[in-house]
Formats: sequence, C-alpha cells, structure tokens
Amino acid sequence: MSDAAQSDAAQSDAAAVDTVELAGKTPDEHQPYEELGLRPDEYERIHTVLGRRPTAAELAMYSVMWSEHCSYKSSKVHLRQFAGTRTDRLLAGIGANAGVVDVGAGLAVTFKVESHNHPSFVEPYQGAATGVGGIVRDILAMGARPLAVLDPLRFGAADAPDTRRVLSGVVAGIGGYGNCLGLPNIGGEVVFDPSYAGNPLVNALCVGALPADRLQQAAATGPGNLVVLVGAKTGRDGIGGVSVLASATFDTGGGWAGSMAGGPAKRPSVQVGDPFTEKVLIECCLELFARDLVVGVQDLGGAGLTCAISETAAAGRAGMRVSLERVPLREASMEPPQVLVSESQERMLLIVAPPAVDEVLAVCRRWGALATVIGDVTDSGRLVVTWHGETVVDVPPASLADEGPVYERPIRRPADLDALAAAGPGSLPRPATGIELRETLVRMAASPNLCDRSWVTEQYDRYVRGDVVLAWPENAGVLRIDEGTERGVALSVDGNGRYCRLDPYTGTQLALAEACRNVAVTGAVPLAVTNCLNFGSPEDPEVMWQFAEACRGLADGCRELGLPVTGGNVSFYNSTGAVAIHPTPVVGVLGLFDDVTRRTPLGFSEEGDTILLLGVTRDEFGGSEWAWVTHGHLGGRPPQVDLRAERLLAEVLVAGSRDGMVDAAHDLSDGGLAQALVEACLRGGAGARIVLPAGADPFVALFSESAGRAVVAVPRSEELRFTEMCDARGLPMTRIGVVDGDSLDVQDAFSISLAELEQAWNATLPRLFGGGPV
Amino acid sequence: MSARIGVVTFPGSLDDVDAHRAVRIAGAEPVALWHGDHDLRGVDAVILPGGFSYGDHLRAGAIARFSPVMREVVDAARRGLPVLGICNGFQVLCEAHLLPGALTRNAGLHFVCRDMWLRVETVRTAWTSGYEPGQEILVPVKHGEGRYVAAAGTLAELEAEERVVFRYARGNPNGSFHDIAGVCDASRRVVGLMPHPEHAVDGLTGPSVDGVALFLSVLTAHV
Amino acid sequence: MPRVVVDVMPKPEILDPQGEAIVSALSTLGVSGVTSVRQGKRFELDVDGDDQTALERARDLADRLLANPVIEDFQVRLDGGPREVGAQ
Amino acid sequence: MPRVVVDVMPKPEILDPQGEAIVSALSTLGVSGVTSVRQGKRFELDVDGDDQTALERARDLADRLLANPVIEDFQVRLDGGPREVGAQ
Ligand SMILES: Nc1ncnc2c1ncn2[C@@H]1O[C@H](COP(=O)(O)OP(=O)(O)O)[C@@H](O)[C@H]1O
Ligand SMILES: [Mg+2]
Repeated sequence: MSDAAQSDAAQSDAAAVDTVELAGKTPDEHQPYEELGLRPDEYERIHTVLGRRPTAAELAMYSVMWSEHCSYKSSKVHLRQFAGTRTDRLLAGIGANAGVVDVGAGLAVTFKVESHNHPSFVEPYQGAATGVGGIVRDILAMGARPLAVLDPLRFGAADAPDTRRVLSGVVAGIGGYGNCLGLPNIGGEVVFDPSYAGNPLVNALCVGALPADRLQQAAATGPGNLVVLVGAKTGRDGIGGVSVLASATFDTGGGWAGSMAGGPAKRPSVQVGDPFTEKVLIECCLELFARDLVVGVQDLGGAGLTCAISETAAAGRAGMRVSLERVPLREASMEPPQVLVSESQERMLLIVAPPAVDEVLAVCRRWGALATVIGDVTDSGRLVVTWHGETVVDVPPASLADEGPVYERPIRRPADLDALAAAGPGSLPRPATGIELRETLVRMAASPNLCDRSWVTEQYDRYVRGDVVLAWPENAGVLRIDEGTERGVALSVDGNGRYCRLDPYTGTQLALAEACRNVAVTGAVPLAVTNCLNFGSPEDPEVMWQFAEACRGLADGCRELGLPVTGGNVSFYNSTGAVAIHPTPVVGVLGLFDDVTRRTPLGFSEEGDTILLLGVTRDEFGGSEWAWVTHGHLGGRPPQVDLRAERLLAEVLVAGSRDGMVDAAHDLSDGGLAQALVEACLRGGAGARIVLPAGADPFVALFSESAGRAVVAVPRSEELRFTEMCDARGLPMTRIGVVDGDSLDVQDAFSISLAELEQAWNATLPRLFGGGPV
Repeated sequence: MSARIGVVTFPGSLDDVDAHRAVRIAGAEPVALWHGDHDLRGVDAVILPGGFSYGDHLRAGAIARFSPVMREVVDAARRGLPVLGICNGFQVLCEAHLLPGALTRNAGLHFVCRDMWLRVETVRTAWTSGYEPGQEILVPVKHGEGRYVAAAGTLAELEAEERVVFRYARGNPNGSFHDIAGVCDASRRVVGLMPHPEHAVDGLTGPSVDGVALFLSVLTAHV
Repeated sequence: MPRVVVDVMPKPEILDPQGEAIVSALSTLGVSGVTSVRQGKRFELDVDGDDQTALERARDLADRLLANPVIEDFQVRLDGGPREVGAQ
Repeated sequence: MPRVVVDVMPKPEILDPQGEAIVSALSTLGVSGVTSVRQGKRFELDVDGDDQTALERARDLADRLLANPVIEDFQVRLDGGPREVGAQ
C-alpha cells in the first residue's frame, strides 16, 4: 500500500469511528454483542451503567473485561475462601498482579502461575512462548526482577498422533522465550493423559525478588500524572484473545476473529512474542523502579490496553484520559476497538509524575525501548478515550475492572462419581513374584509419566544468572536470592488430575501436600502458595462442582498448614470435544532457606549411607500410576491426606537438612517407593540394597502412593541423632537399606543393575519425540 | 592494583552477570562496558558474554558485530588485547572475523543445556595458560546454534597451528566439526568457545569449579 | 528432476521480530533507504515426477510441514518458473 | 517504492540439518517423491530509490548483514523480476 493510500485508509477509518456522541443519537443501533461473547443480560447491564448504548470501542472493552478470563465471573464466589488463608508475611495478595511475600532481611519474593492452554493448542510454539512472556510481566509489574520460571505441562497420551506436534512446539516455545530472556528454568511437570488430547495444559510460573520497600502499585493516582506506554508497538495480534481463546466460543473460532480481527481466516488471531523486546523492557523497568521514577505500573496481558488502563484507573480511584491515536501501531489502519483490545506482547503501562517524565523517556531510549505518553490521570472518576479528538469511550473504570458480572453457577456432584469410586483397584491382578515385581518396576520407570524428562528439560537453560542451586531433575528448584547472606528460596509445582477426577477436594490437597513435600525435602520451609486451576466448562454443573470442591480443598488445606494463597489463575473451558479434562488444579509452593548452602540433593551418592523411609505406607492404589500404566485403570479413592503428618514430615526434613544430618532426600509420589529409589540411584550414580520391612507386602511397599512419605540417605554417623529426632517428634520411620554398589537390590525379590535401569528410564521420550523438525 | 577486565553488555546479553562474578572470583575487577561505548576504559582484557545479543535475530551475533563497542574491541584485539568470547560472544567474534568459521544450528536442532567434558587442547593462549595440557574439565553448554563449521582449509590450518583450544571430550552436543568447542586466533590472545566456563566457578551453582582457571590465566597473560 | 521453491513468509498482520531487528540495526550499519524488512524462509526441494506432480507434492508438503498456516503464508513455484499462489 | 527480494541459502557444502530433518520426516508424513530439501532464508525489503539504486542498496545490505559468506550464498532481485546473482 502506498503512503497516500495508507493515510486515506486511516482517515476514512477515523471518519467512520463510533463516538459517544453518535451512540447517544443512535440508541437503537444493533450491536454484535453476542458474537463478542456477551449475554443479553450483560449487554443490558452495560446500557444501565452507561445510560446509553455503548460505542463500538466500549462494547469491545466490556466484552473482554467481562469475559471469564478477566472477570473471574464464575470463579469469584469460590476464590473468596482464599482470603481466609492470609498471613502477616503477605505484602500483596490476591488481586495484585502477583502475590508478594516478605522473606526477611529487607527482601520480598513474588511468584505466580498462569495458564496459556488454548493458545498453545492452536499454535504451540508461540502460545507457550507468550505464556512465559505474560507471567514474567506480572512479576515485573510488582517491582521485582524475574529470577526463574517453572513450567507444569500436560499433554494427551504420549503416543497419540497430535502429541508430538504440541509437545515439541510447546517445549521449544518455553525454551525459546525463557532462554532468550535469561531466565533459568528450574522445574515443572510433564504429564501425559488422554484427557488432555485436544486441550493441553501449558501453565507457567515465574518467581522474582525485590527489596521489600520497592513494591510497585498498579494504580493510576495523582491527577495530572502521565500515562506512558512502553515496549512493543501495537498490532492486530491476539485481538479478542481472552474472549475467543479462553471461552466457550473457542471451538468455533468465534465472533471476535470474524468481526474484529478481519481477514478471511476464521482462526483466532495468534500472538507472536519477541523475548528480546521483553528482555529490554525488563531491564528498562528495573532501572526506572530503582531510580524511583514511576508512581504506578501495570503489565499488558489479556485484554491488552483495556485491562491496563481500566484496572489502574479503578485502583487509583481517580480518572484517566487516553489519546488513543498516540499509541504506536504496527498497522496504520487499526481502529479504536482493535487498538484497545489488541494483545500484542511486551508492553507495560507506567504512571509517571510530570517532572520525572523526561528522565523516564531517556532511560527507555537508552535501553532502546519505545515509550510514548498516551494520556494522563484526571480527577473525573471517568475513563475517557479519544481518537483524533473524538470521544470514543467514556465509562466509570470500575465498571470494567471490578464490577463485572458475578455468577453463582449451579453445581452438581458428577453422576458417575460413586460408580468410579466403587470400581476400585482392589480387583486388579498384582505382581507377586520377584520376577513380576522387577518387570513392573522397569515398566513403570520407562512409562511416559515416570521416565527421564531430559529430552524436555535439556532444552531449557538452567544456569543463567548464576544463582540456581538446584534445578530439574531435583525435587524442587532452589535459588539463591542474596549472595551476601546466602538466603534462598525453593519452588515446586504439582498437580494430579487423576486423583482430582476421583475426588477433587482430596486431590487438590494431595497436590498441595506434594508441592510442600518437594520443597521441604530440599530443606526449605514452606511459606506460601500459588495455584492455577484448570477445569472444563463452568456452565457444566458437574465441572463447577469439581471446581468448588478443589477451591474448598485448597483453602482448607492452606489454613491447616498455615500457608497463604497469594494468587493464582483460573482456566475454564478446557475440554476435548464435549468431554472436560480431568479437573487439574496445579499448586505451586514457595519455600524459604536462611542458608541455601544447606540444600539437600535428591541423588544417593555416599556409599554406606543408611536409607530411611519416613511416613506410613498403606495399601493405596486408587488413581495410582501403577493402576494406570499396567491396567489402564482409573477408579477407587485417591490416597488419604493427613496434613498434620505432612507438616511433621516437613519439619523433620528441614531440621535434618539444617543440621547436616542428611546427604540426600527424595519425596515419594507417583510410582511410590520403587520410583523414588530408581530416581535417587540414577541421579547420584550409586546403587541401593533394600530390605523391605518384615511382614510388609512387597508390592504395596514398593508401589503404593500413600502421601506424607520420603526417603532419606543419612550418614552412619548421623543415624542415631536422626532417628532419635524422628522418635522424639513422633514421625514413623523405617530403616530400609543402605546406599551401596551399582545396582538396585530388593532382598528376596530382585536385583537390577543401574545400567539397565538407566537404559529403560532414558529411552522413552527420545523414542517418542526424537529429533526432527520442530 | 588488580587487573581490570571489561565485560560487554549488548542489549540481550544474559550471562554478563555471571562473567562479572567469574572475574571477581578470579580476583580481578570487572568493568561494565556498554554496547554503545566508544572506548574500552583502559581495561586489560575484554569478555564478550553469553546471551542473545539483539535477540539473535537474523543470525547469532550478526547484529552485535556492528555495535560501536565492537569497533573498539576489534581494534584493540588487533593490537594484542586478550579477548574471550563465550557462547554468544564466540558467535560475535566469528561474525566480526576475529575468529574463523561460523556457528550454525545444532545438528539435533534443539537448544541443549548439558554439563559437558572438554579437553584443553592447547595451553598456549592468553586464556588457557593456567590449565594442564590435555586436562579434562566439566563445564555446561547451553545453546541452540553452537555447531562449529569452517571450510576444510581453515580447519586444517586450525589443527596444524594448534589453534583448536577446547574439544568436546565425551560426546559432541551439537555436531561441531572435529568436536571443536573453542578456537583462538593466530595471536593466541583472542579465544572463543561455546561452553560456559563462567558457570563453573562456584560449587554451589555449577557442576565444577573448572572454569576459574580461564579467568586466572588471563591475569598472568596481560602483564 | 524438477526443483521446486517454496517461499514462506509471516502473514502481514503477524509480528516479524526478525525483520524489525534488522531494520533497527540499519542505522548502526550506515545503510539508508531500506524502510521495511520481512524475514521468511525459502526451501529448495528436489522432487520426482513431471512439473505438475512435483508442484503438487511440494504444495502438499508446504501446507503440512514447511509452513505454519496459523502465522505464515506460502508460495510454491518451479525454480525459475512463474509465481504460483499457495493454499488459503 | 521497489520491493527487493534477497534469497540466502546455505552453501552446497554446508550440512543443512533442518533440510535433512524434513527429508527424514517425509515418510512419517506419507509424502513421497521429495528427494532433497534445503532450507534458507528469504528477505523482502522495501527500498527507496529507482530499481537500480534499490538493488544496489539491497545487495550491499545482503553482503554485509543478511548473509554470512562463510556458510551462505545469496541472490538479490526485484520482486517478480529476473534472478540476479549476488556476490561471490
Ligand atoms: N516441564 C518441565 N520443565 C522443567 N522441569 C521439569 C519439567 N517436567 C519435569 N521437570 C522436572 O523433572 C523432575 C521430575 O519431575 P517429577 O517426577 O514430576 O517431579 P515430582 O514427582 O518430584 O514432582 C523435577 O525436578 C521436575 O521439576
Ligand atoms: Mg519429587
């Protein structure tokens, strides 16, 4: 297009723009609200709020802000329970961009997990990449330097036809973005289950740290202050992403793509990220924070500029005026609604006092970050957006940001739950002989959910910035956050869709317990919780019941453990065809180290160490990996949860690590004791001689998934001190063997060389996903 | 007075913080150099750190090569200033023709982050004099474009002049010709390598402390 | 054996960070007069069969593997031959 | 404003792992008859000036930035226009 044609187009668009004035004069004009995902009663409400019909720009803004993704309209009533988990360490909690926890010594840590499920199915690489980009900006918006990421991932069956495409793209995208941003990847999950076949779960967690007194506010305060947009230009990408990709209309490709994104394709418009721009944006913002040059800051994520301006204006309880034509555009022909809802990546909104603005712009220039003053804070209480002098938006900001619809959706216990519970694993044939037990152990170790994750994790940088103390495949990611004091944090993310399918209340508490255990085995004290709730459609009462139970389970569990839920994310409408995914709450736990040099690794390495099993083993196989791998079975009850026992276990593990009593520790979870031993032996390169407790059923001892357990390797010299500590605290403990040799021996049952084990454990993912074009 | 070692930060440099720390651990003073700088502040040596300068768009190192500070680095290197390029820094040095060859996409097509054993093939460089000849060291690699390629004649020359500085000793992570992990220029003062010695300087965070000797070597080389 | 060229370019509305990075490097290079750069991929395929078959095979491959239809457009043509428009 | 296309391809003697990976994926895809694939880059530049100036500017840019002569060859031409051979 020639320059002349381009400016013609821009002008004719400007002329055709729907203004507030026009809206007043044409009250009856038909508007495509249903295509934008709004219900008739929601549209009515907009009328009531405004006292007139919305303009096209306003309609676009309400449709994205009142979408499930932004308004939490179905989940809000349930998430309220988390308020009851607050503790006084919490500097910012639910409602902020990310929760912030005081970790002492003047430092604070912020972390949050978010989903990018639907975009990652449509375009795995970019969907996953921009998922990382988005969560990193949330952390940045709190004033923190992002320090590391974790990526809980779920895909369809490992050998399903589409899994390779999705997994290869997702992993490359997470690596491509995170590596280029200079953020180490320190943990995550890779889970395969048919329930995610048409709907992978791509969650991403970011953790950052900041001086506690540098916490930033996402509020536009101080009339006269300026609104500055920093970062990438705004393009037509991700138009309506939140209402198309994260809503019921996903399957059809939906209204937004057709009515807003333009173009022949009915595909929702995909966002493309540029980690380089984000890296520059991070360094630029951190310099601005350090020099105390901004009054407020907000990232641009879902719902783009609309969300950022309405939330900051609402939080500031003031008003805001934005001259939309000042927003730097990639395509001159974009119209106001598109500019307002574009989800172009790598952008931040700053509120800056006028005397500081020149310095702000200079810092941005130095970093090569584009920065533009697009408006100012007013005392009108209104959010007013103009386009070449014409008013296209004039609304109360809180009506967009805080006062969206709230639904008390109907809930109903799934009809099949009792039948599912009744069809327990009790009748499944169990391995009995040594040969059968050996064969089961190898088969499990090689199964897609338990095998070596290196094929995935080696695509992630785990070294950058030089503060990573432990990363995959360890129990948790461990970071040094202060080189002077050796203060550090540990992070783990865990979830188990099968357990939650059987019982979402218990399943969610099991995820919480596992994440705590993973953190505690490294020696860190669990401190705070984040979560990402991945569920089917909230309009399905059975899904809504699962959701309600999961929230109740998490809130109860956190209260009992004394851990605050600091924030999180809800992702609804995850289904394959009409079938919802397993309810999959993913729980992230942050733990604290006073001295990170005390961390406990996972691998057995010291010959002669005594191996102790902590906790109680029961015959628990409902939802287990064994039932799934060997029988394709899912039924019965998940393992019991005993949070007091979990807490006790954590205390013992932390004390053992702090006082130098343990050389290695590994929690027991999927695959039970057998899998924990396989991993500890292979990680440390030393074998183990195991004597199962007298009278125990070897199968149950090896493969049960009872919660609240861990194995530790204790030097002979510390054995007495450690076991006395367990006794004194009342933690059940069994001596089960010694670290020794180059095989895993289970007395009276079988022996298997580490070489054979390693071969079985390593080969699976490379065989399934190989090299080949990405 | 301790030696002053410049560490260049390009937009998109990532391992510059680690390079600073490695220099400090070696007992020298790290000096921050900015891609837009027009002088090197009198430093005794320069490190081009790892990362994704300018996003590695186009080709790794292709755009960084044209930054103002690189003009100074090229001039100074020609006058004998020791220069170390790590990972992205190695790519920049090749693009700037201070080192021969090129680094292309890994043969396995994926980014690889893995601890690798390297053999120190020559100790006659400004950055390896502190090692034993043939010593094997454990250092992480992490790159997507680290496959060293060069024309047959260039390779022959590098081998003949013993300018292959590091070779992958137990497995080649990227398909590099001749298992090459690092090379030097004819003056033996400019060294580039894909692996990251600056991530092997502290037992708490690295797989070994085998990388420290690189940063110590140059302290004796410059005087 | 016919040689077929497949040109794959980012769709016009999709961000092309590579192209933008090149444009912003131009001033450091002292290059003037280049106002926009888009970077895509070029594949050269050797394909069995007559020209028509070769083109069809290449188009099929482009559609399924070489291009990502969500974010890219492609064109298929015989090497040196006339431009031919790809799917969509 | 003239649009110039710069095609950058790996030199024939340089291994192209991407191209090879595509070839080896063909059988899984059920595509037959494609015997060799080479992957390179394609740049579309909008350049000020008349055709001749634009071509020169583009050639200069290709020579200095877009291609790495150690591993790549390039060709510059007006979009739709005749093929023109680049440096070397
Ligand atoms: N997608 C991933 N990204 C990074 N690390 C991962 C990923 N998936 C698994 N890991 C790591 O691999 C190791 C084993 O994973 P898993 O068996 O799920 O751990 P656990 O059962 O202890 O929670 C852990 O260190 C985990 O963080
Ligand atoms: Mg674990």
